[in-house]
Amino acid sequence: MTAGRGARWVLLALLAARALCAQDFVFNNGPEPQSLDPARTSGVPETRISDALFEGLVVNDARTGAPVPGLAERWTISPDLKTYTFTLRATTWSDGTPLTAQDVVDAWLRVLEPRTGAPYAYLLGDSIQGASAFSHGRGPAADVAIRALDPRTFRVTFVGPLPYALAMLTHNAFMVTPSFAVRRYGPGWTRPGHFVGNGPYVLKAWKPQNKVVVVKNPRYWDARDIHLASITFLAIEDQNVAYDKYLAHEIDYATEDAIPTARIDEIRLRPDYHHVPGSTVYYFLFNVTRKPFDDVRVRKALAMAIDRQELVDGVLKAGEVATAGFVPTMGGFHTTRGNAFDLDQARRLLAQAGYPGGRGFPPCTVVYNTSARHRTICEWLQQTWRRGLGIDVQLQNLEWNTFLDTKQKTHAFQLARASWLADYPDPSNYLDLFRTGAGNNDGRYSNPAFDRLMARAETLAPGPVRDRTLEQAETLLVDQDQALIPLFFYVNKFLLDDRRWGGIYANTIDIHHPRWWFAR
Amino acid sequence: MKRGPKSPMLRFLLRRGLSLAATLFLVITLAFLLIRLAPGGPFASEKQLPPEILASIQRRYHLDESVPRQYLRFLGDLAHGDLGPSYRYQDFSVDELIRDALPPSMTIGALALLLALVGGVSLGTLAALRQNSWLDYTAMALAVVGISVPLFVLGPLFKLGFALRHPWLPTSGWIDDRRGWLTLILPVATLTLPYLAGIARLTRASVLEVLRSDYVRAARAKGLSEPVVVLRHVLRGALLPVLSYLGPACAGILTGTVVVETIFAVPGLGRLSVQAAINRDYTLIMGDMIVFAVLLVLMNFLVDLGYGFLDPRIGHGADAP
Amino acid sequence: MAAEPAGHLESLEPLASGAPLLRVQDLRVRFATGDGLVQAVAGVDLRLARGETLGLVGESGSGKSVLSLALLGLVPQGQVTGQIWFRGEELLAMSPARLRRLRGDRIAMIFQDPMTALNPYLRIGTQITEVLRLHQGLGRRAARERAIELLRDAGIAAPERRIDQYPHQFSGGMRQRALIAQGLACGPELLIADEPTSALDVTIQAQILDLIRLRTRSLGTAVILITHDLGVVAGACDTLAVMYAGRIVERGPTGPVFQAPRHPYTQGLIRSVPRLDRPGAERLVAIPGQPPSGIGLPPCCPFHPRCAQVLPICRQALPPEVDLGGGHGVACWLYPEPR
Amino acid sequence: MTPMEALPVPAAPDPLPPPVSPAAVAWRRLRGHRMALASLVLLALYALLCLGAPLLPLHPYAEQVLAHENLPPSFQPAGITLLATREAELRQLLAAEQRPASPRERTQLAGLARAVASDPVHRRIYLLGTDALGRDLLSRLLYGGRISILIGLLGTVTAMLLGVALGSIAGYAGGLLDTVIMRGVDILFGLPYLLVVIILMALFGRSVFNLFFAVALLSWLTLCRVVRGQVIGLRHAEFVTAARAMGASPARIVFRHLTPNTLGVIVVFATLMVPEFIMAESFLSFLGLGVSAPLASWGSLVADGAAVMELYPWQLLGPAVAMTGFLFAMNFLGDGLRDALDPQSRRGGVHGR
Repeated sequence: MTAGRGARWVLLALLAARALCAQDFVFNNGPEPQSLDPARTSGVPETRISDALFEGLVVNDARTGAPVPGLAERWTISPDLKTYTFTLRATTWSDGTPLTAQDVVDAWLRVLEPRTGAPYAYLLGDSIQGASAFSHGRGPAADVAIRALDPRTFRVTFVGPLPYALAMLTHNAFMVTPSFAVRRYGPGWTRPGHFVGNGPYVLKAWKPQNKVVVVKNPRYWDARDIHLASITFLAIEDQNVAYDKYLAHEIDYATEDAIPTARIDEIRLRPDYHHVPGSTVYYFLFNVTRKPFDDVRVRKALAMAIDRQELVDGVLKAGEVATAGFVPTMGGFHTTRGNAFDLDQARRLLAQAGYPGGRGFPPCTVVYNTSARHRTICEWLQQTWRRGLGIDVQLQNLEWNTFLDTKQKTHAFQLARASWLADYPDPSNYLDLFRTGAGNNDGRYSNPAFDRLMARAETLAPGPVRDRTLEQAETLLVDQDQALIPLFFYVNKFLLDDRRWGGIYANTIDIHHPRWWFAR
Repeated sequence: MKRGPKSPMLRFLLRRGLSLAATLFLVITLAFLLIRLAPGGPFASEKQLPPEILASIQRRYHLDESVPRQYLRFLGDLAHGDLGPSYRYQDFSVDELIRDALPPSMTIGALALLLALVGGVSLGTLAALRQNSWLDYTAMALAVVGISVPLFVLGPLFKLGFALRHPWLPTSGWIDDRRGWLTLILPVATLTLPYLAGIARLTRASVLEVLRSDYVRAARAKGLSEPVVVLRHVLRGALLPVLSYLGPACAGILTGTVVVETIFAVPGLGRLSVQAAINRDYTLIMGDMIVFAVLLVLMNFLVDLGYGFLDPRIGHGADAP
Repeated sequence: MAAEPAGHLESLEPLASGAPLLRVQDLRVRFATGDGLVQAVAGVDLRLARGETLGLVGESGSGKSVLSLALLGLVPQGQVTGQIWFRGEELLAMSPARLRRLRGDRIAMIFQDPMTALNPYLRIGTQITEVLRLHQGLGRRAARERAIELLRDAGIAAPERRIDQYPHQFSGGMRQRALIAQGLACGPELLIADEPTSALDVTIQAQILDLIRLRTRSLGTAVILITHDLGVVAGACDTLAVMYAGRIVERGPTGPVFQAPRHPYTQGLIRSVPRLDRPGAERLVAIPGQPPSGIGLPPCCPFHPRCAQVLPICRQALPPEVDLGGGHGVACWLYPEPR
Repeated sequence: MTPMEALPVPAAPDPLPPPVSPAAVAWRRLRGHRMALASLVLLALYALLCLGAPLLPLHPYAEQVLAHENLPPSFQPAGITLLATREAELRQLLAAEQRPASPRERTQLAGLARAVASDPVHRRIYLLGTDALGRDLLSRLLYGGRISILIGLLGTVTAMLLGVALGSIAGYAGGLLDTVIMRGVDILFGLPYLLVVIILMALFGRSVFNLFFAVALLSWLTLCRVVRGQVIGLRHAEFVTAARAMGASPARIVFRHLTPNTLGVIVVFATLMVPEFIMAESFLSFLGLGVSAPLASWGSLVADGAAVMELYPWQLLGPAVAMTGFLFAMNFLGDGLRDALDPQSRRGGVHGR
């Protein structure tokens, strides 16, 4: 953007002004957060803010996202891999109250309490011994296997040898929140006046629909290593508006919500564009109980008529990774091959299913929620199926809430757009979606063999046997039953001027903990 | 002139107030039922909440009760001026959200209306006085463009011209951001143009009409100078149609702010109400709607008062000096 | 709104006795309309002495109103040529500012329809004091006192309370009285009354005409009374001038012209008025045909198509105006110029 | 006083002018209004082009040619423009990185040149350029125009029917019926417009028909109030009393006598409502609630174009100019009609009295 001659000195003055308060990091955090209480939220915008205000036992490393010591200095794991004993750092809350192991116990119990209504209570309920009964209101709090042995030692016992336990503990739900403040102020405890936290930053100001401002927490145990004076999280829903702000140097870091798909050609060429394939999968879900998709041959025909590479290179162009498999490769687990692009086989299958050349194919609708990106992908799919299989699919754009209601409650759809981001890096978090009767099994898929494989995997310790079991389950779900059409893995992308800011690295799980951010 | 027990103005206020209250009540009731017709609910998310958690949240907000009971509870709270908690933004009550969102919208809306009125009337009058001159033609051509270009094209164009290509103005944000009051200029300019255009066209037509009237010729016959004739005699009559245009224009501005607030990231009521509708935040929707309805009714009431002030022939103006 | 700086009108040079207050020489007013060039006023000569009341008579469309507007320079888009001298000063050559200082002060006008000639949105008081403060430099309170006095002179009851009311609270008659009060506020030397009574019912008409005569007599104001009603002329005017198709076809003192109208058009006009003073008078006779539209007037007597005593020459040339003595002039070929 | 002889009666009066209905007078006046005439011609052109789109030799509006994505408007065949843009991009990249073209890049370019020469699809001409999926913007513009104009017209007709009917009834009947209708209007005015549209779209499913129905449902309110005002004004006119005296039924009086009298206002309002509907649809498209893909309307095209205004300005210019032109014409037509149908507005010039 070459500024006009006369305006150049204004631009320089602007940059100089920003340099002066280089310590103040401003960026677009996406839609307005639902709440700053980590126990009661689930969205990405809320997580970014909670990472700055609170700290769990472990936090995500800046480069790899792997769990590293947070509030806990070190920990020991019992031989049966079920009990973890954490030694806490000697530190205090932001208001000076000493922070003890009992605070951790109270925080987790608050998440489990039915009254709190924490969306991720099941993370603790399904993993900690005795927690499930308490979280359903059937058992006492004492049965939950979490103890404060002494003010600086905290022990937790899980239901089994969970391989992803430490990774899970970096999640919002396990953050240590000031239960005493919650008791004193009630839901208003997250307001600037009453706020108490143990994270690297403390809440300074919160204007709904506008911004959340946090400043450095002097009482944070690692305050020396925190280099930013303050961070401002702006609430902007519109991607174009956010991207324009980045172009005009009004924000320093453009997250996923500030990168409009339509302008990807321009963004791709920028030196400050960082991207790495992520672990969020974008797929289309069949409602396997609705005609004509109750016939697996039709499902496979539709899946194999899609040239995913053309979609990724010709339409999306942001570096997404095409995939016919559903679960990303992680640890010992490898993504299944899936039914790749094979137009002849697709046409044969469609003919076998009774619709040679697409003739007689019943009317069918694809449902997607309002967004330019989804619309573009659906339009591309519509043409691919029309040109490849000769079938005419209708598109229906539904407003967000109506879309969720149609998909999750009334199941009044044949094919629906969907995507899934794992809460913690483990294949089971993806595959659990398709177990018979699972809450999020919107496509009503049910295969007893698949359920048996998943049940056995739950009891296995981390290792090759568990990985093979889960791989068999995925191959059954995708290659054999084609309950869904995986298309690509999202690319985690953002814009940041590396010359002026550091501590933000592109990683697969797309988590950038504010603790590590600094100004060069 | 017999002075009635209550002056006509008070009688008019009372009658008007009662009918407004009745309308408002009906609007609230209808909206309360209508919202629940919309599919989906306030707590839907891609990752569905486990049933028992959903149940406990609904209990907390009394959503498990029957609709009539919820309605009575809502009316009870409303009587105390409490619009209830927001289902979506759980740390805020609807009163707080609206109290924060109202000033930006009012600022932009009021400024836009004021500029449109002042600008539109003066442009329209000038165009009428110099009818069929180059000024008249350019003003009217601009006016029709102003009406025909949608806001969400006007906004980005202004942003491109004055904020992106040249860093004179901030692209978006609100007063408390770094460049303060400058953030106000673009949103107000965008929202003003269509209404300035509308008022200019209307003023020109009505001024032309009044210029042809006998009392203007009589005024000139009295030797009054042209500016005095226009300002004292012509404008008062010419402003009446403009006033009737202001009623619907206010409604337009209230919805118009939605686009402007989205494009310039202004934390206003328009954006809040769009998000509320999308999130099915029932209490926030009711709150926004009540505020919008009250604002609309207030503006229409002011327009009626304006009539009384401008045109004495309309009865309720106070007769005796 | 600050009123105009009301400088006292520098006193015009005293009128030499005998010299006419108003002299109009070959006045023409032309309009460009969609259907071509309209000659509303086609060459009018006129003289008006101080205090004289002239009746300007003619059917609608004869150009009498345009003539009156031309005298004040208020013709909107028309093209005005010829000369108008008022107290020896040529109006058409005058600067707009100077002309404006005359209007409302030395020359005033009253309009036909009281319903529309008063600004409905301003109080009566405002519209009268406006003139006083502009031309006589009176202060706010002095102007108000004078306005109340003017309203009382115009025959309006309780003027001190009426002054603050709005036009819609006045009856038709009262509005015309207010207009007269406004017109005569600065004691003008010439008052142009454009059909002041046509919009009123008969009983009020007489009162208004008496009021005009009374007030103008006491101020010594000359009046041009425009009307299509001969009865009004007979009762109120010293002299009259009959206009047809933009020209004066006959003029003279009211008595002689009424007794012995010479021009066939004047005769037709007078015969179409019912006479009460002579029971069993002749049958009323209407003048056939329509007045010409003023477009493309032939260079001849415009009345010839409707004239019963039409002569061949009437169709070829325009009759000049001939003085029959005693100020009684007529422009008709029946009375050619004496050799 | 010498007796006057009776005046002989001259020749028969000139023939009576032929009967001229107010509509004919209005039409003659409208013809005089230059701008209104010009816009009438423009509107006819729009109707011809948009409504006749299927007959025109256009590329199918939904057909995607990914290779041709985001091509600028040109009279040359697409292939040539494609090659030119790719070469320009490569040169820019090489200049930025100061290096000669790599073998892979050279073969890629040569391959593209060969394809352009052989494949007939590259001979297409995109007069208004293409969008992100390589679809011809000209055909999308015309088909989009069809949608927008249809929405504008059908919406206006619905709103007029509702507005005039209820307005006339409320105005003429007065009393309870009037209050009920007017209260109903106030209530609908008060409802949150956006939410009602979402609900209607959700309840009755998503189709263009429902979209304009939703927009129309809330748009007859202003017209209803205006017509009511007019009817109340006319209610005491002599011709109404006369009609009632002849025993005409209330329905006949309202719809045979009163409504034609309000026609002037209604027609003028209609020309103002068409643009409003088109703007309303574009507002919904801006929020993503408008026409569902792959259909497009002017509103959705403009909304998409506005997002990439800097990169591909033609994607905004085409639809914006088309839509603004149409609204321009409608507004001027409205002016012309108002002057033609509004009797009091004298056309200047003072005819001597």
